[in-house]
Amino acid sequence: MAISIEPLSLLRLIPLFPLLMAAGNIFLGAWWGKKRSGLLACAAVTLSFLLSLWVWWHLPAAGAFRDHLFTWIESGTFKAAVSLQVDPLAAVMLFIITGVGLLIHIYSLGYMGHDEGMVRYFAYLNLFVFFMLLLVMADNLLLLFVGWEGVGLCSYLLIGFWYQDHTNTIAGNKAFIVNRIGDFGFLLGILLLFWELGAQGVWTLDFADLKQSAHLISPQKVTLITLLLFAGAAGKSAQIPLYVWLPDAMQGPTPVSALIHAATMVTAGVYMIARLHFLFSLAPLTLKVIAAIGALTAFFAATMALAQNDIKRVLAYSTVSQLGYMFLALGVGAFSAAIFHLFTHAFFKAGLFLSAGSVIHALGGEQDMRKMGGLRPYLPTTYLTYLASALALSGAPLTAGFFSKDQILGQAFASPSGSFWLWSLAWVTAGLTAFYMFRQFFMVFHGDSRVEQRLKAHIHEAPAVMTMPLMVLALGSIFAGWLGAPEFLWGSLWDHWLQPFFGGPEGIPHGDLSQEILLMLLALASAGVGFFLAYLFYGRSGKIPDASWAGGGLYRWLLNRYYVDELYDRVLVRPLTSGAGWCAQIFDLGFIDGVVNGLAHRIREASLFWRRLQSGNVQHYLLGFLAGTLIILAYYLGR
Amino acid sequence: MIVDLVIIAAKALLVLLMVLNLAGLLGWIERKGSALIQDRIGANRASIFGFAGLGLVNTLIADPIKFLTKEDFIPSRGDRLLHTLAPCLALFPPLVTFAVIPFGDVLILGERVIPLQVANLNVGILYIFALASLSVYGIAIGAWASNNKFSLLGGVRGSAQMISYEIALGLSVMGILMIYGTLDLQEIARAQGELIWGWLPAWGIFFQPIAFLLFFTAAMAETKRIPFDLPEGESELVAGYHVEYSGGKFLMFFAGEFAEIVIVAALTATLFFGGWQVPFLMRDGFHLPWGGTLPLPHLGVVLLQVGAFLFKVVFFSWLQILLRWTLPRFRYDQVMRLGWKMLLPVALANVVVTAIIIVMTSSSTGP
Amino acid sequence: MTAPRMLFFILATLAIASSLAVIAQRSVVRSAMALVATLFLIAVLFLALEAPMVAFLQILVYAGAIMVLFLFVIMLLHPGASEGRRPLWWGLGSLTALLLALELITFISRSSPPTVQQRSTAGGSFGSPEMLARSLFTDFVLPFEVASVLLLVALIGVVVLAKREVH
Amino acid sequence: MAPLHDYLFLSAIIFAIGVTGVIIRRNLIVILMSIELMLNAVNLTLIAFSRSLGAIEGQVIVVFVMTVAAAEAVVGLAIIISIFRHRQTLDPQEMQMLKW
Repeated sequence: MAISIEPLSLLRLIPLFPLLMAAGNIFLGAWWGKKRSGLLACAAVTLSFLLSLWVWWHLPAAGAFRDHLFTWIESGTFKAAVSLQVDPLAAVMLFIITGVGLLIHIYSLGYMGHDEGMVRYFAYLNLFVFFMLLLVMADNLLLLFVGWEGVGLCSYLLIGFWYQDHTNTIAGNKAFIVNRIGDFGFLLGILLLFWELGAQGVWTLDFADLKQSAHLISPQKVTLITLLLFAGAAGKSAQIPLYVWLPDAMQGPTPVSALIHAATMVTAGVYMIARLHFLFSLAPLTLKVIAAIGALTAFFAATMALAQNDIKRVLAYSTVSQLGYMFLALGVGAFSAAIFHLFTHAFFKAGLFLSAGSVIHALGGEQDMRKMGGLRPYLPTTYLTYLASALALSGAPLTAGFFSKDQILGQAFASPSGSFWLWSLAWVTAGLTAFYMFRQFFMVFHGDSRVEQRLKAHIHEAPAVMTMPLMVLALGSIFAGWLGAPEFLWGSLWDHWLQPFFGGPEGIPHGDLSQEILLMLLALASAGVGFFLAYLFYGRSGKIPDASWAGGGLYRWLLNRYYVDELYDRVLVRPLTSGAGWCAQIFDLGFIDGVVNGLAHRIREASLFWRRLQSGNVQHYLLGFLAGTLIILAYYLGR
Repeated sequence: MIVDLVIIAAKALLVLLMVLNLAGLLGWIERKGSALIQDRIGANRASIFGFAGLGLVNTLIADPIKFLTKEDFIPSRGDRLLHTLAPCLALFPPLVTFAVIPFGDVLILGERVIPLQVANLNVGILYIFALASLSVYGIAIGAWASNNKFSLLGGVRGSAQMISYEIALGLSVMGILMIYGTLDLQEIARAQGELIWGWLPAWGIFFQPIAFLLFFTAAMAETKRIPFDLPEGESELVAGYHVEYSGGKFLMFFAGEFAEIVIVAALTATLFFGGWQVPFLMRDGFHLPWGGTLPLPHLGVVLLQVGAFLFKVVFFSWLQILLRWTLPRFRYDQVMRLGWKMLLPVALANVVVTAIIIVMTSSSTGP
Repeated sequence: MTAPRMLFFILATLAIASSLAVIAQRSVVRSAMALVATLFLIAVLFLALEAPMVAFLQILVYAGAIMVLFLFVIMLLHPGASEGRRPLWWGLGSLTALLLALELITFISRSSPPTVQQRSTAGGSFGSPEMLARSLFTDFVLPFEVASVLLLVALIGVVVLAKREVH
Repeated sequence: MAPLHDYLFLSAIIFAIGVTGVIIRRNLIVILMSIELMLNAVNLTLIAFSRSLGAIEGQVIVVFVMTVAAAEAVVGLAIIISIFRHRQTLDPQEMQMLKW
C-alpha cells in the first residue's frame, strides 16, 4: 500500500531550530548569560513543537511529507541522501519529542536555575533534541544511524553532566560503552542488510526502497539481520542483557533522566523496530526472541524495582520494565500497541520523573526514600501529579496506562504469535508494577516523616515554572490513553492514525469481546492486588517494614538487582580485563613481540649480509651492470 | 699526381716560411717600434763585423742563437713530458691555421691552375676556430707541467680567458658568414671583390663594422698580449705560464705568440678587408668604376694580389703592436666583464640584427 | 692494402694507444692530454668518413671547450692524492671490459654490413655544412630547440652547483 | 674508405677501454673522461653508419650527442667541484654514503 508523499521544505526547520540554538549556546552562551540561554533553548523547542503540530495537523491530508536537503553519498547506483520524512509514525514521535521535550525544557528552567553549567546544559539538551529529531525524521538507515549515535553522545554528555563527581563520569562511560555494544550489532546489521540487498542488485538504505525489496533477502539472512538490529535496539532501549546502563544513568540531572531515559532516547530502539516492522515481520524467529526478551525484561526489571530505596532508581527499573512491555508488543506483532504504550508512557514516566525531581529539589538533593515520608502536606501539587502518574503507570482504570497496557496484554494473549506464558509474565508484572509504584508513593508522601531535621525547615513546593509542566503531564497521563480505547468502549482513534503506516488490520488482531473484557478484568485484579499489598505493607503502618520479612535471601537478591552488575563484572569485565592484561603483558611481550623482533632480527641479519652488495660505490654497480650486459650479449651470441 | 703533391708541399713550405719570417720580422718591428713609441733607441748592440743593421742582427740572429744555446731548464717536480709538449702545442696551431687562409686568387701556369691557398676547405672558418681553440693547451699544459704556483695561476687565467673570448670571437664572425653565405675563406675573399653601387668594394668592414671591432678585440684577447696579457702579468705572476721556461722552449712560446699575431692580422684582412683583393683589380687588370681600364699580365695581377695581402697582414700586425705598446693592462675582472658582459651581448645583438636585415633584404640581391 | 686503409690503421692504432693512455696514466693531466689526442684522432677519422663539419665541431667542442674545462677543473682542484693500487679490482675490471670488447667484436663480425643506399646530396656535398644545417633545421628542429634549452638548464645548474655561498 | 666493420671494431675497442676506465679508476675526473671516451666511440659508430648508409641523420645525431656531452661534462664537473669542496677528495670510494 503506497503512501503518497508530499515535498515540504518546512521539515528541515524542525531539527534546525534546536541545532542552531545548541550551536548558539555553545559559542555565544557565555555572552548571553544563563537566563537567556535557557529561554532561547525553550523558544527553539517551542518553535519545533509548533511546527510539529502543524505537520501533524496537515499530515492526514498529505499522507507523508518529505524534505530532500542534499545528496550525502553517491557511489554507483547507491545513493544516500540527507532528507527528512514525516509519516504518521514519525509524527507521533515528533509530538512526543518536541512536546514532552518542551515541558522538560521549561521544567529545567526552574530545576537547573541555580546550576553553574546551565548554558552547557541547555546546549546539550538542544543538541539531544536535534539528534533525536534527526533519528526520527531520517528517511534512510544511514541518517538514522547518525541520529542514533548523536543521541548516544548526548546521553553520555548529559549523564556525566556533573563531571566533577567521579561516579557520574563512570555512569556516563557505562552508558556509552554498553550502548556501543548494541550499536556494534546495529551497525553490523545495517551493513549486512546493505550487502545482502546489494547482492540482489538493490543498493539502497532508504526505508521506502527497503520496504519494496526486503522480501528479496533469504529468510535466514533476514533473521540474522534483524537479530543484529535488535541488539542495537536492546542497547538503546535497555533490554536484557544490555539494560544495566539505564539505572546508573540516573546520575544525571533529573530532567535529563526524564527526557532521555523515560520519554525519548530509550524509545529509539522501539521506534527503530517499528520503523523497520516490514523487515521484522519477515523474521518470525526474531519476533519470538524480541517478545521473550521483552516479557522477561518487564518481569525482572519490575522485581528489581520492588526493593530499591532510591527514588529515581525505582523509576529507572520501572522504565526498563515498561520498555519490556513495548518490546513484548513489538514481538507479538502489535506495533501499533507498542507505539501507543510508548506514547502514554512518555507522559506518565516524564510526569513521575519530574515529580520525583520536584521532591528531590524540595529535599535539597536527597534521593533515599527511607529518608522521606509524610511529604504530602508540604508538596500538594507534586503529590497530585505524582498520584496521577503513578495511577497511570499502575494501570488504574481509565488512565492512560490502563488502555495501553491493556492493549499489550490483550495482544500478548490473543495475537497469533502471542502465548499464555508471555501473557502471564506480563500479567504478574502488572501487579508488581502497582506494588512498587505505590510502595514508593506511600514511602514518599505518607506515613511518618523520616526527613532529616536540618532539611525539614526548607521543604517547599517547587515554583510554577516546574509545577506547570507537572500538571500538563499529569493531565496527559490521565487522558492520553483515551485515544486508544478498546473497541467496546468508543474505539481507537490511535489505530486509525497509525493504520496507514503499519498496514491493514492484520497488525491489530482482535479476540472476541468477552475474552477481551476478561483479560482486562484480570489485569485490573492483578494491579489491585499489587496496590493492596503495597498499602498493607507500607501505607497502613506509616513505617517501613523490616526488610527481611520475605526471607532475607530473596530481599537481598532483589535489593542488589540479582547481582547482575556483579555477574557482568565477574563474567565479562574481569575476564576481559585480566585477559587483556595477560595479552598486553605476557602474550604481547612474549609472543607477538618475540615473533616480530625475531623476524626483524632475522631480516636484519640477512640484510646486513646482502647490503654488502649495495656498497654505495658506483663502480661496483657498473661492474654488475656490465656483467649483466655481457650475459645478455653472450646469450644472443650463443643463439 | 706527383706534381700536385710537390705543388702542395711547395705552397705549404712557402706559407710556413712566410709566417715564420714574418714572425721573426715582427720581433724586430716590435723592438724598434716600441722604442720608437717610447722615444728610445732600442736594440742596437749586437753586430756582425760592425754591422748592427737597425737591430735586425739582434732580433733575427743573435736572439735565436742566445735562446737555443741556453740551458733547457725543467723543474725537478714538474712533468718532463708535458713540459716539453707544451711549447709545441703553443706553436703548432697558429702555424697550421695558415693552411686555409688564401693569400691570392689563382696562379695559372700553362694548363695548371694553382689556387693560392694550401688547403681548400669548405669549412675553413671552423678549421681556424678549431685549431685556435687548441692553442689553449700550450699555456694550460705548460703552466701545469711547471709545478709552479705562478705558472698555475697564469694557466688558469689563460684558459678561462681564452674560453671566454672564443665565444665572442666566433659570434662576431657569424655576421660575416651570414652575409657571404659560406664558411669557405677563399669564397669569402672572392666575394669581397665585387662592388657595391658600382664603386665601393664589398669588403666585410663596410657590412659589419661592429663585428670588426668585436673580432679584433676578441682576437687580441686570444693572443694574450697587452692589454690582455693577464696569463703573463709580470707585475702579478712574474711571467705567468712561462715562468719556468727558458731556451728553445721559450723561443717556441715566443714564436707562437708572434705567429698568432700574424694569424689575427691575416684573418682580419681576409674577413673584413678583402683578403688578397686590391680594389678594382680583376683577373685581367684594373677596371676603375669611372670607366678606365688598365690591363695587366696575369703574373702581375697575382703578384699585386699577394703583395696586397702581405701589406694588409703587416699593417694589422703593426696595428696590434701599436695597441700593445699603447694600452695599459686590464684587471682580470675587467677582462672577464668585457668578454661576457659587453662583447658577448653585443655580438649576439649583431648576429640578430644582421639576420633580420638579411631576411628583410633577401628579396633584393644580397652581396 | 690501399693507402686509405693503411692510413686508417695508423690512425686506429694511434687512437687505441691514446685511449689506453687515458685510463692508464696516473697523472690526471696526462690522461686529459691523451684524451685530447684521442679526440683529435677521432676527428681525423670523421674527416675520412666525409664528415668535415662534425670533425671540426668535434675539435671545437670537445677538444677546444670540454677538455679545456676539464683541465681548468683539474688545475683548480689540483688533486694531489694518488690512487691506491688495487690489482684484483683492476684485473677484474679489465677482464670484463676485455670480454665486452671480444663479444662486441664477435657480434659485429657476425653481422652483415647494411645495404648501402647513396642518397641524393641536395645542397652541397655529403657532410657539408649546408646539408647538415638543412637536416638540423628541418627534420630535427625540435630536438635542436630542446638541446638549446638543455644547455640553458645545464648553465643555470652549474652556476647553482659550483657557486660558493656568499654571505 | 675503410670498410664499415673496421670502424665498428675500433669503436668497440675504444668503448671497452672507456668502460675499463670507469670501472677501475678512482678519480672522478678520469671517470668522467672515460665516459667521454665511450661517447666518442658511439659517435664514431654513428658517423661510420652515416657514411655507410649515406644518411646525414647520423651526423646530426652526433651533433646532438656533442651538445648533450657538453652539458653532461659541465654539470659533472660542477658536481665534482662541489664534492671536492666538501670532502677534499675525488675518490668515488669515499662517496659511498649518498650524502655529504
